[in-house]
Order: sequence, then C-alpha cells, then structure tokens
Amino acid sequence: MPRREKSIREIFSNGLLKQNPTFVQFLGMCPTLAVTKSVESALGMGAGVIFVLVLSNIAVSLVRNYVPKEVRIPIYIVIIASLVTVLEMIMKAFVPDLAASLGTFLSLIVVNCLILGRAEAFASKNGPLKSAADGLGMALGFTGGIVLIAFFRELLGAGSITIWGSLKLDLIPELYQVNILVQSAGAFLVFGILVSQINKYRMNKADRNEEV
Amino acid sequence: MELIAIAFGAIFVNNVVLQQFYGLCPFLGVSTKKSSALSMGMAVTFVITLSTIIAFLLYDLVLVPNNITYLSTIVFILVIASFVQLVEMFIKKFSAPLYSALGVYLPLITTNCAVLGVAIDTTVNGSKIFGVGTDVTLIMVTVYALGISIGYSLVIFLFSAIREEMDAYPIKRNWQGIPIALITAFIMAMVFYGFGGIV
Amino acid sequence: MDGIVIVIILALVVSIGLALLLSFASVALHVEEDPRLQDVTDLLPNQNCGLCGNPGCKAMAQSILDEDSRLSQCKPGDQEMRELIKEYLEEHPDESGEYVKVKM
Amino acid sequence: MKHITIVVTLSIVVLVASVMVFFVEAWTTPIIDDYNFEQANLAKFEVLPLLEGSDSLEADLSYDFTGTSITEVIVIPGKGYIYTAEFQGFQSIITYMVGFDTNGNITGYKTLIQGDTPGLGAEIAKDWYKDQFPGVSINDFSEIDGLVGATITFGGSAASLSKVVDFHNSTFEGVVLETPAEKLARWKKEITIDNAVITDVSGDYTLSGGISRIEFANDGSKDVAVIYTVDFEGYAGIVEYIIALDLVTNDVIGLRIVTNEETAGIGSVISEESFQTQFDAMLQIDALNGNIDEVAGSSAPITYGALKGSLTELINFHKSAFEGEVIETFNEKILRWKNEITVDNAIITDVSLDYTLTDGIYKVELVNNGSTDVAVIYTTEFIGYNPSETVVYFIAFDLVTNDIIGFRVMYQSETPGLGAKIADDSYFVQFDDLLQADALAGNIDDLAGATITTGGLKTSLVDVVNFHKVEFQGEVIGIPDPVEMSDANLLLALPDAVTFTSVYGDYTYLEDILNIYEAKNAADEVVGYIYYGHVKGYGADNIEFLFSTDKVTNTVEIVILNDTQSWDLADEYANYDGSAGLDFNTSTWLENFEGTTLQMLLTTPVDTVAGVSTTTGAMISVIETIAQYHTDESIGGGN
Repeated sequence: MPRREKSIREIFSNGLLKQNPTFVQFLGMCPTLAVTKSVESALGMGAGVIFVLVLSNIAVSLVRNYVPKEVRIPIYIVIIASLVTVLEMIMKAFVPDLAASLGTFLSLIVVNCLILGRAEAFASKNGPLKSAADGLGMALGFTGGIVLIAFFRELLGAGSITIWGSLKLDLIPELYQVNILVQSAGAFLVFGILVSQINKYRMNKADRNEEV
Repeated sequence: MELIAIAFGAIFVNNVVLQQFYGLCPFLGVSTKKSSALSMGMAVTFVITLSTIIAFLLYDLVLVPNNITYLSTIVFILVIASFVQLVEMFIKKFSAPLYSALGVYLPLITTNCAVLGVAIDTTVNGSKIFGVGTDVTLIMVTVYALGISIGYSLVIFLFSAIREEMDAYPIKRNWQGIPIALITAFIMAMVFYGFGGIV
Repeated sequence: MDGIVIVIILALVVSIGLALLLSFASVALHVEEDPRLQDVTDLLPNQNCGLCGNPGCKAMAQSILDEDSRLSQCKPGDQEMRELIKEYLEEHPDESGEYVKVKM
Repeated sequence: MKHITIVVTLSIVVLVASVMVFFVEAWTTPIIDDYNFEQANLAKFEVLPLLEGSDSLEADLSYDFTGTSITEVIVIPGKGYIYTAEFQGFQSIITYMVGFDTNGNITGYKTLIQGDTPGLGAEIAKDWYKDQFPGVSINDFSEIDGLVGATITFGGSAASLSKVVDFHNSTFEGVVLETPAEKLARWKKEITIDNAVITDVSGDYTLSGGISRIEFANDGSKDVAVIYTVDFEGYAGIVEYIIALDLVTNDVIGLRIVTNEETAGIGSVISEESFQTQFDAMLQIDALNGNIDEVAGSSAPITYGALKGSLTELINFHKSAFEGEVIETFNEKILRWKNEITVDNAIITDVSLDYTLTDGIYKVELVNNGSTDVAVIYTTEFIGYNPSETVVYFIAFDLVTNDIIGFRVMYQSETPGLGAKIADDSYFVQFDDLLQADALAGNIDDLAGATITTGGLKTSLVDVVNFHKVEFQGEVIGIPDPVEMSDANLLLALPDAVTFTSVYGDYTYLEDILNIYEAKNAADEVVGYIYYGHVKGYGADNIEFLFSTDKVTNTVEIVILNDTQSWDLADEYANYDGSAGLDFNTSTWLENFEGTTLQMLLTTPVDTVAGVSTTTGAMISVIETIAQYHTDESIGGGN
C-alpha cells in the first residue's frame, strides 16, 4: 500500500512525544542516568545533544548517497565524533562549569545510541530538512525526558533546584531529603518509577482507544 | 598491591554499570537470558580490554607527542569501530560457533559507551582513575580495563539470573520489562555501594 | 602551520589505512548469507541498543527470520517500521519459496 | 573501483572532520585559556584580598611541584602567596585556589572547578565552606568543618591543603621539612634543653617495661636529663613515646608521642599537642599515679589506661636506675614482710626439715633477733573459692606468748573485689596481734561475699595453730581417750571370746581407730583382737564397725554397728547377688572379707561396688589401714 509522506511537523512531534527517546525508545540511557543528578546538568546535556543530533542528522543526510556500505558506520561515527569534539571545545570555552560537571559524558555523546541510531534509522534515508526536524524533535524529547528525571532526583534528593548558580529554589528541608536519589543508584529508581507511570498512562490510553 | 586495588575498584566500587552508567542499553536489553548475558560479558571483556590497550598506545605514542589530544575522541572511536568490525567479519568467516556465541554481540558493542568511556577515562582522564600525578602504565590500564570488563560481566550475569527468576512472578503490566529491571538495578546498585567502604 | 600538517597527515594515514583494511576484509572475509537478513537489518533502526533482548539489530533480524522474535520487541522501532518489515517479508520468500510468519 | 571509493570517501570525511576540529580547537583554545585565566584571576583577588591591580600575577615556574598536586604558585612579594591545586573528589577532580599571607595565615579559599554530587560533594564550592578559611593558621586548620556524608570530597580537600602547606613551609618559610629522625631529634631537645647533646646509654641498663632506649641529655658540662623511648600496646596498635626526666628533681620535663597507631579521633588524641603539654614539668608522683588530664570529650579508656600503666612502669624503672630506689623483687618483698611482722633485721632460718609437715604447711622458719629465737613463721596454703589455684600465706607466732603477730598473703588468685581482698593490707591488720584462741575459734573478719575464701582460711588457721601447739607448746592434740564398746557388740565380732580388754593405750593412736580390744577365752588365752573403727562414708556419714582378727582360725570378720544412710545404701548394693557388671562374686559384699586372712587383705585388694564406691571404697581403705596397722604395730605378734 502507498505510504503517505510524513510532514515535517509530524516528524518533529514524533520524536518529542510519540517516540520519545527517553521513555519510549529507551535510547541514550547512559547519559539519561548519569547526568540527571541536577537539572542544570540535564539541561546542559540536552543542549549538547540538540546541537550534535541536529547537525549530525543534517551531515549524514547530506552525505548519505555517497557513502559505501562497508564504511558507513565509521563515517557516521567520525561525523558525530567531530561534532562532539567541537561541542566539547565550545562548551569548555563558554560554559566551563557545565562542561566539567558533564565530565566524560560530554565525550560520550559520540556513542549515545540516540545519535548514531537516528543517523542510521532516519538521516540515511531522508533529506536534510526532514533529518533536521527529526533530530530536533528527538533531541528535545530526550532533553525533556532527562530534565524530568533530574527534576525529581534533585528536588527529592538535594531538596532544592539550582540552575546556573543564581536561580535556586529551596523546597525541601534537609530532614526530608532522600539522599540516595542524587547518588548513582537513585537514578535507576527514579527512572524506573517514571517509566512505569508513563507506561500506565500510555496503556490506559491505548485501552480507551480500543474501546472506542 | 596497587594493581589489586585498581582491579578491585574497577570491578566493585566503580562498577561500570551500576556506578558509572556505561553500557546500560545492552545491560537492560541483553539480560533476559543467562546464556546471552554470559556471551555479552565475554564479548565486552574482549572488546573493552583490546580497545583500551589500542587507545592507550595511540594516545601515548601518537596523540600526546604530536600535541593533538583533542582528536582523541575521533581517533579512538574510528579505530575501535573498525577494529570491532574487522574482528566480527573474521569470526564470522572462520568460526560459526564462535560467531553465534560471541561474534553477533560485537556490533552491539561498537556503540556501547562503555568501550569509548573506558578508553577516554584511562587516557584523557587518566588522573581521575589512577590519581592525580600518577605515571599511568600500560599494565595499569590493562588491569583496569579487565577489571571493568569483569565488573560488567559479573553484574550483567547476576542481573540476568535475577530477571530469569522474576519471569516466574506476576508483575503489573505497566511495570513489566524495563521499569522492573530498573528497580532491580537500583537494588543491585545499593548492594554495590557496600563495596565502597572497603577501599 | 605545523599543527594542521600533522592533523592532515594523521587523518589521511588513519582513514586510508582503515578504509583499505575494511574494504579488503569485506571481500576476503565475505560470507554468503540470506539476502533478506541484510534487508531486514536495514529496515530495523540499527541503533544496536539490545533492548529487544537480541544482541544488536542484525541478530534481531535473524531472530525475526527464525520466527523467534516479535517486531514489537524492538523498542526504538515504530509502527511504520513494523509494517515495512512485514510487507517486505510477505513479498520475499526464501530460496525454497517459504514465507516467514511475521509476529507483530 | 569499489575499494577506491571506500578509501576516498572515508579519507575525505575524516580529513574534513579533522581539519574542522583543528580550526575549532585553534579558535576555542585561546578562549578557554582566557576564560580560565580570567576566572583564575577573579579567584586570586578573592583568596588574597591584599592584591592590587598593579601586582604581577605571573606564575612562578621555578618550583618543582612533584608529588604535591599543586599546579601553580604565584608569589606576591610582601603580600602573600596564591596556590592552585587539585584533588580527587567523590565524582570529579576538584581544582581550588588558596591564598596565604606572609604571617602564615590562610587569607581565602575558592573552589574553581568541581563536578561532585549536588548537596554533597558539590557543597565544597559553597560559601559556608570557603568562609571558614580566612584567618586560619596554615599549620592548624583542623577547625575547618567538612560536610558529614561527603567525607571523600571534604577529606580530600583537607589532605590536599596539608600537602600545599608542607610545600609552602619547606619552600618559603625556611623550615626544611623534617625527616622523622630530624623531628625526633628536635623533640628531644624541646623536652630537655636547647643544644642538648644526646648520648645513647641504653647499653648500660637492663631495659624493661617497654623501654627501648635510654639517652642522656648533656648541657655541655653535665648530664641534666634522661630521655626514655618507650612503647606500649594501646587499643588498635603500638604507641611509642619519648619522655624526659630531670636528673636533679627526677620530675618529668616533657613528653612527645612518636608513633601512634590508635584509632583516628579516639585513641589518636594523645598525639595532640594539648594533651602532650601537660607533661611539661609534671611531678614524678603524678606520672607514677597516672594523674593525667584526658582530652576533653574523648573516650579512649584503653589507650589512656595503657599509657598510665606504661608511665608507672617507667617511673619505677627510673627510680631504681637513678634514684637508688630498689624496686623489690618478689623474694625481697617476702623477706621485708617477714621482717615487718616479726622483728627488724631478723635472722630467719628455715627449719622445715626438722618437722613432719602436714595440712598444707610447707615451710617452718625460726626468727632470731640476734640472740634468741623470738618467733616462728609458717608458710602454708589452702584452696579458697578458685578451685584451681591455692592461696599461699605465711603467719608468724610469738614464741613467748604463742599468739599470732602477723600474717601476709603471698599469692592468691581469688575473685578480685571479693576473695582477693584477703591480700589487702586492711585485712592483714587484724592478724598483727591476734590471740591464738581467736585464730583457733575462727574469730576473724568474714569478708562479705567471700565466705568460701575466708572459710578456707579459718580451717587452714586451725591446722596451723594445732601444728604450732604440738610442735612448740608440747601439747598432744587430738588423741582422745579410747572409746568403750559394749561386750555384747564385741561378741558379734568374736563369738568365741569371753573377756575383752582395751589395749589401745599401748599402741600408737590412729584417727581411724576408736579402740582396740584384746579378746580372751575362758582359759584366759588370747583368741584375737577387735578393732573398733569408724569411717566417713558417702555424704560424710559416720559408719562405725568392728573388725576382728581371729588368732585361732587366722581369719577376719567385719561387723557394721550403726545404721547410717550411706551404709544402708551400700549394703543394699552390696547385697546384690553379683550379676554381670559388678566386681564381686559372693552374695554380699561384706562376705568378701569373711574367711580372708590379714595377709590376703593386704595383698589382694577387695573391689569396690559400682554405685556405692565412696562408701565401700572408704571401708576398704580403712580396713586395709587397720590390717597394715595390726602388722606394723605387731599387735599380739602381728598375726
């Protein structure tokens, strides 16, 4: 059957919500868990992913017709790696504190399965504009996902939300903070609970659709 | 003694999955069966150890002398990806049993952040792992990489054993699969915190 | 100007070396396999995330051909992907003319 | 063609990527450097407020920072020093800057880069932490508080700062970092006199009590002090200290803890200066008695206790080595005690061999005051509450009044606080002048809760007093008159006899035998002898019996006279007819003896009966004793 071409808007919203990389596709879980100690780190990582994913999708889309199959993956990886390196240097130059707090995970955007995944799954089959839209949607969806996790972890674990040093919300007194949530292990817990609740919502919705 | 400390730290204290969050996708994905978890562990051990050695040699002999360490990420990933691809083709050609036990896991590992993560940590961020001012040697790097791999294999195997057991119990629909696996990983991570007290 | 010369030399050495290695290896180490395997692999997201329980997308493709895995096990894959694979397999029987039963 | 495509494509992509990165690097590096420089300079003003815009902030590159984690030092002449250093936090490498003024105080601290956990390690960058630093001495920043729960990060900060201070002190303060040996040498001078010449004289002494070294401190003309190096076992490990004593006043001049393996924060507090200063000019008696102030708020009873014990031993050593005070050996103490309870300068002669010692008494000594023997000392032992160790004491009797003039316990291992009190001076006092009769009657203090011990002592005292009475007062003790027995009963033992005459007075008294009768028939011929004996059966029941030897038939006969419980029981068992398992084969046990001769009794022992072995065993024992006695005393020809 003939398939209707998706509009750019659909492609964008697909990544943002329907195929959300964090909660539906479970892509890029390493940074999802590692940089969600604070909202600020999550935002920084999100920005980095937006930058790399949009540009890498465009770049891959541009070269897609000239790449031999044998070296497809090395070439995509080199494109992504150089973008990440550029990003790393730019962040170190302009937002050094954030770059330090993201640590190795800034470099590891290279192997964030989301980026290579979109290059393979979408950009290598679509034009630059659509690829850019896909990259932006996916990256924003990813950012939203990790910021949500970071929000719960930082709020419940450290009692306050601090963004760029100045914007600080002190919400929970020390006595009631759940310290484990800002530790590494807490990431699994928060992420697990959030996924289960989102699953619940999606399943309820799917059930309702069936009834209708 | 120092090497034992490095290995112990890499296996338990800074466990690659539970503490450093490297290699999570396959950790959650390829852990539904003990047999595949075991294969995954072996494949990861093979790739991480060799890639780390390659990366360390490249870094020490090529990148640092030429003052181009900013190219680390690109060179490492390119070399590692090609290397893994070569090994995969090689195994596929010459040993079918080895391919099904190990080879099919290799492409998955190319984009496993644990591989690049360990390569970068032991070179560019060497002082973070081995202490500020330490003269990092190839043997230290190898021991660390092996330790990380063993830690990975250990955790993914334990995790798969737990998940196999869990299959026998009813779990609410919205918790099935990834969510309950994450909660299990949470509990395992808490357990591994205990090792932090040892070093 | 020394810096850029070193960078260019390194880039060329590494890329030419690896490219030669890979391209010859792809010939020397070529293994005959079901042509549908590569096609299905290409239809999968190729993110190699492992979340389907198979070690990578190629293994998932094999598993689909073996009728072991359901298409919905692929977390990153969407409805469109599932339909494309189903369509493809409905149109491509194996050498003996048998069709794969696709599990959604 | 295909290969060429692959090579070309990959090369182009890699080349483009690398060149792009190269240019971005060239573009950003100066910005990164500028940024870092800018940040670093902002921080410099913060950590060293004396800075002015005109000061040069050039890093001084002439220093070797190996092993210090310092990355940069800036020297601003007359104003201070700014260090940049880094250390490993919990999750990231933390870079900080710290300023020192020329007086050795910290002027400011600032975390430059950190990536630790918010709420935990990341707190290191917060104001509450850095605000603690200004004004604190570089040599003691122990009052800087970290964050509980983030010890790796905050501990790392303190450790790193220590290294910076060490570097600073060795580089700029002219204080060469001491080796441990140099520090020890300095300490030895500190606790004695400046410019002391230290000489090791350990070889001249027999070292004991944990002392490993003895040294003299000489002021150039004479030895003024002695320094001991001592170690002791604390709670977690060995503690070594040096202590100096003045050779004129013999008081303590000073003390330093050299090595301390005690638990950090608990036993380790004895290394604190505030603890050690109390030993400056401490009186010897205070050191001896352990009158030391413990560090406020610390609870390290084992460490303090071990230190006090070590000090006591040390002072005693010093007293004997330098004050001519003889620390007694055990034997010397015993000799002193014996003099104390008798006369001074007593000449004590052991005369044990002249006596047959009994009842735990194992030594008898005569005390001569130079002309006559004035007292006798008995050394004896008894079992108190502790069943495995005896209490050994000696007691002196006046040879004129025969009353007790003194008592000392030489050795005991009774329960501390209870029975062990009998070794206390306060307990000895009552014996200084104790009437013999009171000792015999047990009129001594019962130690509350230790009546088993004092009970044992009382019994032992009775034995000693009785021994004394016999040997020194010529009294015959405990030989009661023969106990008469009715002819009717005697007839049971020797039915052939007519008359019975007691002949016990002609022979040696034996406790087991109450009387001995010579039995004659109507023709006035001796037909045999009857022993009236008694024995303690099970449960100390008294069993009385008659044992006869028939001169005519040459056989023996036993008659049990009384009807006590233990004998009844024994009799019942003994009447058992000898089924398997019982070691006698006649119908009743007593019949074992019937028809046997004295010789058989002495050569062929009769077996006891299982179940009543105490009673039958006692019987056998006493009958054999009597048989032996009969032979030994050759009664009626010993037959």
